[in-house]
Amino acid sequence: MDDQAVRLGVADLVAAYGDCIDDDRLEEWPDFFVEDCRYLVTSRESHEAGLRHGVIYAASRGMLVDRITSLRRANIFEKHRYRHVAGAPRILSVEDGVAAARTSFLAARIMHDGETSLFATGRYLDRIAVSARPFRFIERLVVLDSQKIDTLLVIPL
Amino acid sequence: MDDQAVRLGVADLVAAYGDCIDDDRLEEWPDFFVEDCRYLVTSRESHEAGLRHGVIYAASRGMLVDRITSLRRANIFEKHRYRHVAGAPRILSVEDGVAAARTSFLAARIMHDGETSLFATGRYLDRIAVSARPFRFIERLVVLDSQKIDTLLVIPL
Amino acid sequence: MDDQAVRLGVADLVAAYGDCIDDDRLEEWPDFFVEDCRYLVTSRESHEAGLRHGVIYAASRGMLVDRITSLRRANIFEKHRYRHVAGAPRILSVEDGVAAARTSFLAARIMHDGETSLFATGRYLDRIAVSARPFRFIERLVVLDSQKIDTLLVIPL
Amino acid sequence: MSVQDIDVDCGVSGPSNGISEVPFRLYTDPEQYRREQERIFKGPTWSYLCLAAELPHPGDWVATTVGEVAVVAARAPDGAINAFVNRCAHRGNLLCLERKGSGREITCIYHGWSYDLSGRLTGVAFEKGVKRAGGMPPEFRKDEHHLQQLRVAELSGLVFGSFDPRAPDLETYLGPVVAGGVKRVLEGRSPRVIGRSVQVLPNNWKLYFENVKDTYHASILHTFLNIFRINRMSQPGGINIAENGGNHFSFAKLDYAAEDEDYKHEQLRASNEHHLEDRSILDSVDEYGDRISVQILTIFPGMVLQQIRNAIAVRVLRPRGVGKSELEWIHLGFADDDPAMEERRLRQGNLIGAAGYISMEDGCVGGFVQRALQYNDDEAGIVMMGGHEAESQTFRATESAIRGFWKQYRALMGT
Amino acid sequence: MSVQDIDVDCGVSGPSNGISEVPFRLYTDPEQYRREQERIFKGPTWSYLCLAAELPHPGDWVATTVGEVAVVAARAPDGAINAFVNRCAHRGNLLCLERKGSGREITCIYHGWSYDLSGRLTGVAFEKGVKRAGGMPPEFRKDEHHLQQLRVAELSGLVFGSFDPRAPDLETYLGPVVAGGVKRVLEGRSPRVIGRSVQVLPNNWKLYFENVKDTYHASILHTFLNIFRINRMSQPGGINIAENGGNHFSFAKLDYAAEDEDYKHEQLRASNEHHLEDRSILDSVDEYGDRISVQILTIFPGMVLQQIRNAIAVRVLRPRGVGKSELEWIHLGFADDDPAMEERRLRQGNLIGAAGYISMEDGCVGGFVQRALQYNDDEAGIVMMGGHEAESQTFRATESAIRGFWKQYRALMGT
Amino acid sequence: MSVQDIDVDCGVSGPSNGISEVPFRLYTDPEQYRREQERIFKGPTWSYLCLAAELPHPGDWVATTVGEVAVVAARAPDGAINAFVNRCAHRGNLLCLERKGSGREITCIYHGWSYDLSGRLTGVAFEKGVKRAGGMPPEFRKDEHHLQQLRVAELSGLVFGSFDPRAPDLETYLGPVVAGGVKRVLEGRSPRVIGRSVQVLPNNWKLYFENVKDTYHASILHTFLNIFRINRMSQPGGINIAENGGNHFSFAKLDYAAEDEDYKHEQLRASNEHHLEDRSILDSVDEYGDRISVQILTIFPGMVLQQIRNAIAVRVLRPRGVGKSELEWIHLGFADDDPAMEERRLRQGNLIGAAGYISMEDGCVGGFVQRALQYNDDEAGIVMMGGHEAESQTFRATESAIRGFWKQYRALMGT
Ligand code: FES
Ligand code: FES
Ligand code: FES
Ligand SMILES: [Fe+3]
Ligand SMILES: [Fe+3]
Ligand SMILES: [Fe+3]
Repeated sequence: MDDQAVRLGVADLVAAYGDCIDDDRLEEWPDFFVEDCRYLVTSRESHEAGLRHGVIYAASRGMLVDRITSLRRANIFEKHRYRHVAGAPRILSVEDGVAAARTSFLAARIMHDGETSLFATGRYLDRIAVSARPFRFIERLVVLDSQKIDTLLVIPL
Repeated sequence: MDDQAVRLGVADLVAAYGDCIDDDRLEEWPDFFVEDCRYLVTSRESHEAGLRHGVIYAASRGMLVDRITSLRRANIFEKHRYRHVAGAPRILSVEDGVAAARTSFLAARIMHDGETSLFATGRYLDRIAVSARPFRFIERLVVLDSQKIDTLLVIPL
Repeated sequence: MDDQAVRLGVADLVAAYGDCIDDDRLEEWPDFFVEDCRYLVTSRESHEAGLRHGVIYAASRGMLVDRITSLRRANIFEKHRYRHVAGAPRILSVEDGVAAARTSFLAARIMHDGETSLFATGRYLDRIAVSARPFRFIERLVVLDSQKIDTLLVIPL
Repeated sequence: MSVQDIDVDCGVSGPSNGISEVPFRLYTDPEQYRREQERIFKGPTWSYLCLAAELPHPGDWVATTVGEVAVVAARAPDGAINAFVNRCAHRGNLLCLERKGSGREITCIYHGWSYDLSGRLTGVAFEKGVKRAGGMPPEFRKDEHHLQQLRVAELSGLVFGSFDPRAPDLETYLGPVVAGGVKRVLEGRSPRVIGRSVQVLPNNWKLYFENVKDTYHASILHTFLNIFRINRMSQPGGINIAENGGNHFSFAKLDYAAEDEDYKHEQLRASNEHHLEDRSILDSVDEYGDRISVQILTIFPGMVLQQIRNAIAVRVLRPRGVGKSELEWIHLGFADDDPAMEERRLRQGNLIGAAGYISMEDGCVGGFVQRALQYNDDEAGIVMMGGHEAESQTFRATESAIRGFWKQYRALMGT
Repeated sequence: MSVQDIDVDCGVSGPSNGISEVPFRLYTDPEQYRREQERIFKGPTWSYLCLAAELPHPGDWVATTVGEVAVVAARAPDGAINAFVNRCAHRGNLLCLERKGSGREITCIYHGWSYDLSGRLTGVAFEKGVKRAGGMPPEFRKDEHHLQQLRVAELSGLVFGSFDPRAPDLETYLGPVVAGGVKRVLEGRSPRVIGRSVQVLPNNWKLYFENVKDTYHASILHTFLNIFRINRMSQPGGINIAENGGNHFSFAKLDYAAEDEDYKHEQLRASNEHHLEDRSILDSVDEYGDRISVQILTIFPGMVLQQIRNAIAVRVLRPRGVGKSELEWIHLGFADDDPAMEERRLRQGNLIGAAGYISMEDGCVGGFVQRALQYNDDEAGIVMMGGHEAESQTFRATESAIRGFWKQYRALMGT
Repeated sequence: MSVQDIDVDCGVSGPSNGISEVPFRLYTDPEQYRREQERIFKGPTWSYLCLAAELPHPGDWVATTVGEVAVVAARAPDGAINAFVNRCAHRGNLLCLERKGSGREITCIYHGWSYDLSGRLTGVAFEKGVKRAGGMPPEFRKDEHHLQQLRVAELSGLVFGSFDPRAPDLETYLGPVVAGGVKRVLEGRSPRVIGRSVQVLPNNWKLYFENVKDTYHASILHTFLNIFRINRMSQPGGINIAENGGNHFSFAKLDYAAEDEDYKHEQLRASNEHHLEDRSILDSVDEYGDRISVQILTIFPGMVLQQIRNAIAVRVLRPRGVGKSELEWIHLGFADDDPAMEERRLRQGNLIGAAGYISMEDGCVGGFVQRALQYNDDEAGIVMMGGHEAESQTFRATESAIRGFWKQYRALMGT
């Protein structure tokens, strides 16, 4: 697949991912990942210090599915949504059908009563399978700029 | 027009639209729409509930022109500007020269004294005439994530 | 270089510039500029009023290097980082190997304790040398929407 | 202006001359604000809760606030609407976390205490302990821990609540004239919510409520109608103020036919620079057959019922701290609207709300006042247009309705 | 509920019946909050400062807060750990600007005054002036301007500080049972920080600290374990409360083998819709060989030591204004963890923290209470589950540990 | 430090020993802040309003604040500059909504009351009602409702205002020495604004104003000049303090020629790692022919006039709540600047402002102090460098000018 196609495909993937979450189509969210994937949410401070314990750690797509099942069935919280706004993804390398990419993003959080705040900022560090369509995340490392999380984190970022 | 051309053209249209507003070149704003257009600003809550009454409803380019005339001549408010920051537009379909697209965005509001706040977040749901240049909006539905509007909404989003 | 290549190259340059700063790789920052460059940070109000005195004014790459040396060796401040989120750059013109472009952006500021705020919004007005790789800024005018700066400005925008 | 004698810690004393001088500190003093919660919003007044139409079936509930206090309005199995404080009797948790819902009972998420739809405590998890260990002590009685109830009254499909047994019944409270104004707009019709939004106001709640009663500012602050030379014909109208002072409505008539005439001539004057490209936002019909094109009605302390041509809306004003308020716009249509009327209401919707051509200024002007009073509030504003009393008047160059507000305000605040 | 007699300007008086009624205003009154800083956080209590492991070498320091007060904990050349107020004796500048650092001395950025690692003022720039001009007056004595010191005590690698000489020594303060609970988890092991994050809580600090002591809510608010039918087998356990009331731990045992059995059968029931796709977040070992799978321990006023299976964490609760708190999660591993144990702790980490399956609700429920009390706080919550005393109990359908909190709280606040 | 006797509700009592101890609570107490608005900013002091050059023509006005109070400075038809409160006499609306403007009169947007450029009420919409109905009552007199005026005085193109008739005339207030310092920089020249920005300071206003008077911190907090080994030659200089204590200037001389010499040698030392790649930010000329390269002048309570080489600026300090301030930087050039001088001022501009090499630290250090005092403010800072008095001195290792600030502060606050 040529550079241009990878570039556009990754851009589409990153945008579609944000829309999926922001639309509350969370049951579709695990499908953005390959079966044997890793999804982590951590802070820049921990990431740079080599501390591996973040706030969310999924080592399989099953764990992503469980996140959503728990969100829908078990966990109790006030209704809210995010709005992801991301910059242009940068392709850092493409090797053996795997693209490494990074994207700066922010997520605003909108509570059910309309209260809006800047909930999170950070960067996505991605490893993406690009040898076949649809592109899927092999690893998505969400490095938040802040170690602070307001109230709770239940909807994935 | 090929996919790539539509993609780039829509991206340019969305970016130019934001700059037009943020630069206070509001007299040019109606020209981003076809004559027989629709422009609506509403909230996600109303949109999902099927409530058609939003905060701005224009059913013709004339109504867009009137918005700007009123803003310039009639309405009284404190000077302010927006800064639009939008993600990459996603083309959902292209049929019969009409592209359906969606774009996540946020708008910061900067008052004349410099006070800055996160004024609005949401998504643009667009239907765009792409069979001829320049691309123009047939319909631009601005779905705000929040039902709350601070103070007033006079400059279009 | 064809339009498409310039478009992509400028998008890469703008994204890489933001990542360089947000990653605290500030020693690399001056390399985004040609030797005989101009870098200014000012406010929309001053810019539109034709007031030339902004908050940062560099008229050579040496002055950019000095900014970083002073930041690293001389100035005292609380550790913090930015997160740049920029919209799509718009190419306004390409003449004699120089592209004129503009980009809307925001920068969140994240203090070392995680406190996050919307620090700055504005637009980049760029003149970029595109006749050779890597693309470099001949002039980068950072026009902030607000004349207010919280606490201090030491990390470049 | 006479400087007021003010005690920051004990709220604000009354103006020196009755109701036509308003000490600025009434808008800035936190202690005064706290007292208003007790004496006005929890006092002998009626606050809008919801539309009866929002509670069609037993079990339906709506969570709202009376002043700053979270309350729930719910329809019980017997069809009656009840209202009670949205705060669990156990540790004070918020019971209903969404704006609306439905269910046989209301269960607290924290420890599972459950209440029926009249706020009666019906269940306490582990009340008897687990395997006879633990549980509530023997002297504990569920019926001593019901949620605080509000009185509820309904008029023309609007549901009101009151914390205070001393409040007169709703229609007496409104007075016959204002009650009539409500019925004129809503009685015997089936309202449907066609839109809803919230405008955040950077000012004390009173500044907005006064504004709605302020006929003086209409043609001066809102220049849209003049600039575009809309209904310049003389408009007979007037202001009706209830006995208590706090409730009122102002109205104006319009010669709809004359306006259409006028519109036609408008077409010929293409030269005129300030004309509307698309006048459809004004296409309106005499919905009530009485040529009243504008009726703005207020119910103390926080509700507005608006009819502007065919744009019908309930506005709910909610205090949110001494210098902030929220104004909810509930746009109404009716079950018998045909598509043309639906479209008409939507287009006229451009006139009102946070982006309304003739209302947006009211969203910012209160904030301008609030700002001007920051650390500069030891004087008083004057409200003498049209005299010093608060009686109904047939002319609109008056601040009579604002004096009416202060008449009731002072009676309740005891200042 | 009995209405409380409350004086806004003078804090909140005590509940009418001892420790099983809690006036809501205790969570909302700014003056009460200010007093808590003086009487509790600066009073005869012990606050967590850091891990000894964070100060491996002389010169290492960590900046933290005790209540709202900025303090520094540092290891002196003699190896002792000192703590002192992080505020320069000259003009009050914050001395240490980062969370941690190291150096021979601490120098103020503003005018260069320097302090040794016990907070003693050792240098004053230009003390003698420049060329004999200026400088400090002759009567100035550096040793009258040392930084205020805190007492420091260490237990099982946890470092605590106290402003008040009247505080009993740490182990006496904790009491033998709670001290034993700390040692069980940490004594003789070498903890390593494997992760750190901060959860911002939109509520008064007490609401969270009560929540951790609240065994009543566990199975009701946190439904994850029930929904996914995890360890449904009866869990022997109990609550141990220290003499002073403020320190405690609750615990429960688990039949690890039975759970594995259960897990196997789980596989057969693929039909079951609420099963976990990946149960590895639960793979756990009986790390302490006593089958205690959960031990939640609190040290008044702001520390929690948690063992949930193999997820070990210290939680530090920091008040940040009357309606806001910060909860720092310090996730621990140990030097002898093998890769399997490391991975186990990471996966179990999904259970706890701001995104934890069985803890996230605690991040929002306090805010719900806080909101419900806004301008509606003149009543009291009740804490009578399991009686009116604050003694240790073998059952969990009790609020005994919460009463313990109020026992110590009232003793310190003198109400 | 001696603990201060402080009454939160009644502001802060004075330090125990005159002006060389500063109770920390002076920076944190909201009531103290409210009093400062009355006694200092509205008291017998002079506050900077604008440059006379900003009001070239009759009708020109500038909206600003004195303390927190919104005021307007305007040039009347007779050429005189007036100042008055920016708050409508009717209901208190903010009259001027932009930073500057021009017009024959000032009309309130709310109800159209109009004022002339001296703040006199000249028009009341519908004063006589409409068609003889409504309008203001007969006893209403426009001339009883003029806007509160400020006294106005001008010095070297700087315009000042005062609320208090007791304030001495401006030059007496400044004192001959400080007045001379102003004239040295501005008299007989035609200043032009070449840039403007606002730096938001996370601290009480006094912390910044003290900072400007604090010669002690200069070489310690701001290390730029030392690190890059700029003007290391001894700099004769000193501090001049006005009789009242609140106004002052400090200055230092520079051997411009020697610096150029020094610069040349700098070139040879390419090895030196800390050298400037581009020294053009330092290219400066002895603009005033007196070899004074730095003159920092303060006018109590909130103005700074700065000459640093050829970087000339007025700084206006505005309190914005007890823990926040805004600092406006107004960068000046002069009508006779040639292009080289214009460029010089722009390049030297890198030294100052929110991003200034030798000023940025002043933007954060006040916030560090403010933070260190949160809930830890019952002690006092000491200001004894150079003694206990507030007299002018020829050396800079002193806090004399800060003591001067407290001398005037205490005189005005009556503590
Ligand atoms: S707070 Fe509602 S059940 Fe405990
Ligand atoms: S404040 Fe620390 S040395 Fe002056
Ligand atoms: S407030 Fe100014 S005219 Fe009414
Ligand atoms: Fe209005
Ligand atoms: Fe819990
Ligand atoms: Fe300084």
